[in-house]
Amino acid sequence: MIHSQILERIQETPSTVTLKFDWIEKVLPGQFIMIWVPGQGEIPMSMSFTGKPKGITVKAYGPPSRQLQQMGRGDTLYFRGPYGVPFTEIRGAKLIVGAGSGIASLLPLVDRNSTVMVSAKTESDLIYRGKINAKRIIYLTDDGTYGIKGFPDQVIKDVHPDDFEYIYVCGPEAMMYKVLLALKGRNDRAEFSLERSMKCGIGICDSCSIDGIQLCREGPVRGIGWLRESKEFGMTKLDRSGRRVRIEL
Amino acid sequence: MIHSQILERIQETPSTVTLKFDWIEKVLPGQFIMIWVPGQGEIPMSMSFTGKPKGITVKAYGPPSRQLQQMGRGDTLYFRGPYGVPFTEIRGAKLIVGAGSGIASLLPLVDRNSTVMVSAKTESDLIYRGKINAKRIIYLTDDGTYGIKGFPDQVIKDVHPDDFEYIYVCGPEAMMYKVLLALKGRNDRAEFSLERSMKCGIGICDSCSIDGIQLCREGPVRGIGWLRESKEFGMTKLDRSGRRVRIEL
Amino acid sequence: MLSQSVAGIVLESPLMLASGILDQNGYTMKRVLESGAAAVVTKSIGVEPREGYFPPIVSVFEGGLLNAVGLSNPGIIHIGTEISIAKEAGKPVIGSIFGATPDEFLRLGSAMEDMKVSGVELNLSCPHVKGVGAEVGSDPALVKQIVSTLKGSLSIPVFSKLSPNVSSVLEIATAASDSDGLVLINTVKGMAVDIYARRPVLSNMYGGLSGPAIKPVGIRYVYEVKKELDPVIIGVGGIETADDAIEYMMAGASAVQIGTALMKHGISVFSTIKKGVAEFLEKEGIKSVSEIVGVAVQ
Amino acid sequence: MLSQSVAGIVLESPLMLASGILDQNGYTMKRVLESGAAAVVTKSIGVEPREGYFPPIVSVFEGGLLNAVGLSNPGIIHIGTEISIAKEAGKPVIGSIFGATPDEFLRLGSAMEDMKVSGVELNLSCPHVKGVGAEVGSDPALVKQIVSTLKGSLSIPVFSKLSPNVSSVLEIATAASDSDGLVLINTVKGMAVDIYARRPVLSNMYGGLSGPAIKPVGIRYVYEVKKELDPVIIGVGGIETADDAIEYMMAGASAVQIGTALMKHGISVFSTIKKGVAEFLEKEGIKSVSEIVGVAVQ
Ligand SMILES: Cc1cc2nc3c(=O)[nH]c(=O)nc-3n(C[C@H](O)[C@H](O)[C@H](O)COP(=O)(O)OP(=O)(O)OC[C@H]3O[C@@H](n4cnc5c(N)ncnc54)[C@H](O)[C@@H]3O)c2cc1C
Ligand SMILES: Cc1cc2nc3c(=O)[nH]c(=O)nc-3n(C[C@H](O)[C@H](O)[C@H](O)COP(=O)(O)OP(=O)(O)OC[C@H]3O[C@@H](n4cnc5c(N)ncnc54)[C@H](O)[C@@H]3O)c2cc1C
Ligand SMILES: Cc1cc2nc3c(=O)[nH]c(=O)nc-3n(C[C@H](O)[C@H](O)[C@H](O)COP(=O)(O)O)c2cc1C
Ligand SMILES: Cc1cc2nc3c(=O)[nH]c(=O)nc-3n(C[C@H](O)[C@H](O)[C@H](O)COP(=O)(O)O)c2cc1C
Ligand code: FES
Ligand code: FES
Repeated sequence: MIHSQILERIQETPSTVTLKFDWIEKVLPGQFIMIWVPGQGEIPMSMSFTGKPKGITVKAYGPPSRQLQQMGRGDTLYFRGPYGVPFTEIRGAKLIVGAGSGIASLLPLVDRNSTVMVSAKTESDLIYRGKINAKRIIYLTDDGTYGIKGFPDQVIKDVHPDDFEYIYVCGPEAMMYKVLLALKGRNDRAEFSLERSMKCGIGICDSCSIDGIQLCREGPVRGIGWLRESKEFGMTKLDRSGRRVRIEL
Repeated sequence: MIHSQILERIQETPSTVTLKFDWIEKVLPGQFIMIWVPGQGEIPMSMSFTGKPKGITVKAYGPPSRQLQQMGRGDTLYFRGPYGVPFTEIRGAKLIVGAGSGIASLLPLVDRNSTVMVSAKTESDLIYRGKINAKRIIYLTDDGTYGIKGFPDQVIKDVHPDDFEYIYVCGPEAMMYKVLLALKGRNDRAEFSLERSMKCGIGICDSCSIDGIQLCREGPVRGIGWLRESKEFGMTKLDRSGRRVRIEL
Repeated sequence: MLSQSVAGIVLESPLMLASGILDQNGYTMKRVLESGAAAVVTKSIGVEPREGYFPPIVSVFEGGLLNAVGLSNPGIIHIGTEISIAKEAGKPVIGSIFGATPDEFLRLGSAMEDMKVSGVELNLSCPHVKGVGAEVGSDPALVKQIVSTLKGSLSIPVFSKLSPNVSSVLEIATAASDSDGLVLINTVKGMAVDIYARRPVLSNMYGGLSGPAIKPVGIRYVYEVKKELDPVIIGVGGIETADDAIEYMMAGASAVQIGTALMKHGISVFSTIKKGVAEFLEKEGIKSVSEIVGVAVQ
Repeated sequence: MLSQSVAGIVLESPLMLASGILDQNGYTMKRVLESGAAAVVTKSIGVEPREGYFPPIVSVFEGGLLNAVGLSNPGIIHIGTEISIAKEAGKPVIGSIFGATPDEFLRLGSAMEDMKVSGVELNLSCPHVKGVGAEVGSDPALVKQIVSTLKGSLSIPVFSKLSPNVSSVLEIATAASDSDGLVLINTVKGMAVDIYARRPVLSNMYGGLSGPAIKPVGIRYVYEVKKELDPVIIGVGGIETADDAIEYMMAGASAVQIGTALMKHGISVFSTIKKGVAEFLEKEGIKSVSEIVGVAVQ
């Protein structure tokens, strides 16, 4: 297990915190770590800062992520990684679509050639506000408290996705599935960062698998062409016991 | 275990055979291998040929070496290595003193700058006769059946050891001990290849130890200065059970 | 040349996927089969769904892996979906089951038979879940009863997977000798402590060791059981290369299972090993892989 | 900071040489002590001299070593010479002994005491010699009898070295609980087959696994025994680095022994690990190494 002390804690929203720490390892946008909160559990986290220092952005759900939120400067992070296949990085025009804490894994991709769509349930859930250094930023909230009222799949056509060399998407599976449908006709140059329960992170336990591939090894980033062929994406997944359940759209 | 097929078998004397085989590993003069004769045992053998092909020269004693002698072209050799610290190789004038099958480990050192003393009990035990390509070769036999009658320590002064930049010695311990004494006053630029029971070859079992060092790792080649300080060389050794016994001089 | 029949199950090669590794999701099992495995064994299935332990469930160390997944499984009534998907590959699927009593094993075995698996593998050896696994598997009388109950009722082959965490494997192997074959070995009990966090890494504290570290242990069990009792054996534990698979077979295994190697080598390990075994047989002039089974046993 | 007392034996650091590795020749033991080991344990000594098995007695594999030296030893009457030489280093020498009966152990233990060793270690666990070692060590009644016989007669500390090749370590540890300390673990039984020679590599067929491969097994035994019975424990098995030594101590070991690491790292491994442990303690602000003993046990 790698360990590193937290250098800085940034409260992004009431339920979301960024933790910065030193780690010399080279990490690419889209890769993740398995972060161990002793006594609480181990969870996958995308690297939201891949430069120096490194950082993760954590939303509070259950015990491990809630405990992470309690941590601050000087506390020790335990983790292993980096794991996973990164996004394909390009220099040209990018459309970046992040919903909820999904924007965390996309943040390291953002540059002056990027148009970024950030969505959240409500204004207070929008993370990195004012900190994203892009060509254009479009905010959306489900309830309209900030920016456009609506969901990314509903407004994506307005930014003319075909004008972008590459499109990157991360967020809840239902949202990503709908974006996939909205990008009808496009079969390449778009990548999605998927999410499944991840127990091992090393391609052994099968908990993160989709269509026979292990997201921890051959994901979490997958290309749009592959996703169109998927029998499980947007349809079913296995719960923590391995039981197949429907994905709510 | 490495395995390789025997390319050639050369009957050196009635009781000594050279086996040549291919092995890409780089091996230096003085290094040895642990050679496994399935069902018979595993024994240390110096590499008598370190170029291409490699070779060992085996004298028959017990079951493994007797079985090795039965082998010929196409049979498989099983071994591991190379092990041990090699001789220090120099370009200048060398005196090489090999007694019995001790000459085997010295053979790869021989060049046109070498004076070689080869001794054996009797004429028919002299190995590599007519095949050593040196500046000068001096043969000795205990019984005078060929060359000078006598032992290396008795005649070594006649070749003026001080004239040589380096001296290399290998043979029974009693002979080496007497050579050490004969080289009175010389405390460097002479190396001896020692022999102790070798069971593991990897510095674990202590069977090959002398004065705290393991010959399989930090030997079998040792410098004359170190040997002069030795409390065990020429004095005592442990038998196969670990019992300390005197060395017969 | 590579095809091999084990207790009547015809395998295109002796290489199977071990239970618990990439065999929970039907699509994964299907992909593993399509990538060169001759058969898969499902994750061990119990009567009820189990989430298993909270992560950390794995800890990688030099020479292998330590795991305490905790028998997470969807329960016997939900595994059918996955088995059907896996069976689309057209190769044998073996159902692994675990329980506490002969009755439980029988319920599970019968359900598996109904799902048309090619055989059942009794997990008598999981080292880190109380009341099932190794606790069952170290009680010779109970093992004997479980095996004879299943053999009396099922018509598909029954394999018993045994634990290496016992004083005498021969005693347990004898108790399980009514099986159509023995699967040797499950993981070796172990543990890892993080010295900075000052606590065991796995949430379950104890876990099971797998990977190259345990290969000599597996070889020993296969050899010893083959030599003394001569049953049909499926060897498992630390197989990463063709040489490893061949070593197990020479020690007495009719087929082998591969698990942890997928961590380092991915799913392609099956085709790599298959190729390697074929090359070995060719080079050594051996016509059928069945000829090497047990040749090292003296 | 590093000094540690184990059952009354004062050690300058918790690092000892394990029995059977570079401890047959007195000069070697002396050198090991002078190179940084705080104590050495002799090769296990029996009543009569034994040559041990014919080579091959070792086989290296990924993650460790397999050995079947076969308890080669000069017999109790000849080991005195070597112990005297070793003691010139002025540090504790512990005499390891093996036998088949309490009487044999007593004879050996008394002779060791006469040779002024600092303690005796009962080898109840060698996995590859018939009639002694693990065969003795897996019989709780016999273990109890041996330990109490020695405790009743000797005045130096008595350590019992236990086997990991058992179904229940707690049963044996309980039987040995009169000892001044338990040494955990001896090697794990294993085997290697050479696929070209088509036979087991070791002349004894079976051997004992050591090195990094067995570290998780050792950690588990130390932790489990510490947690359940809380005896003084000396940890051994796969220690190669300071982190490994610390891990054993946090799992419950008061001191550790190092063996196979000498193969990869040479005798300097003692000073390297000593330095590493000191650095760890300093960095973590821990005053004495004794403070970390068992801190991970929950
Ligand atoms: C590739 C990938 C990248 C991700 N990146 C991010 C990211 O950047 N930011 C982000 O906010 N989210 C991210 N997530 C989602 C994140 O991993 C989940 O939100 C998180 O796992 C939820 O954990 P939790 O703390 O909410 O606990 P829960 O959802 O309650 O449980 C998850 C884990 O918590 C532990 N646990 C729960 N209850 C207990 C208990 N009672 N005792 C002990 N352990 C317990 C277990 O380890 C369990 O596996 C990512 C997910 C994936 C797959
Ligand atoms: C560094 C080094 C280099 C050497 N180089 C050479 C060299 O180049 N040429 C050379 O001729 N000699 C060399 N020797 C000496 C050689 O190793 C010994 O002569 C050899 O070990 C003697 O073996 P043996 O066959 O005569 O058997 P023995 O002396 O009888 O026994 C030695 C080994 O044989 C086996 N063995 C013996 N009896 C049995 C049995 N009944 N069953 C099973 N196994 C048995 C065991 O493995 C035993 O360890 C070297 C020695 C050393 C230390
Ligand atoms: C993550 C993991 C989960 C496992 N789950 C099971 C299981 O559910 N049932 C079972 O019988 N064996 C299980 N095993 C044991 C393996 O099937 C196999 O016996 C062991 O890992 C040794 O083989 P390997 O070294 O090739 O992995 C599991 C092993 C691992 C690594
Ligand atoms: C070559 C070798 C010989 C051994 N001989 C003995 C022995 O005589 N007595 C004993 O109690 N343990 C013996 N052992 C076991 C070690 O003392 C130790 O318990 C084991 O090797 C695990 O530690 P390690 O991984 O640091 O080597 C031997 C181990 C090896 C590798
Ligand atoms: S998280 Fe276990 S296989 Fe991906
Ligand atoms: S032969 Fe074993 S230590 Fe050298």
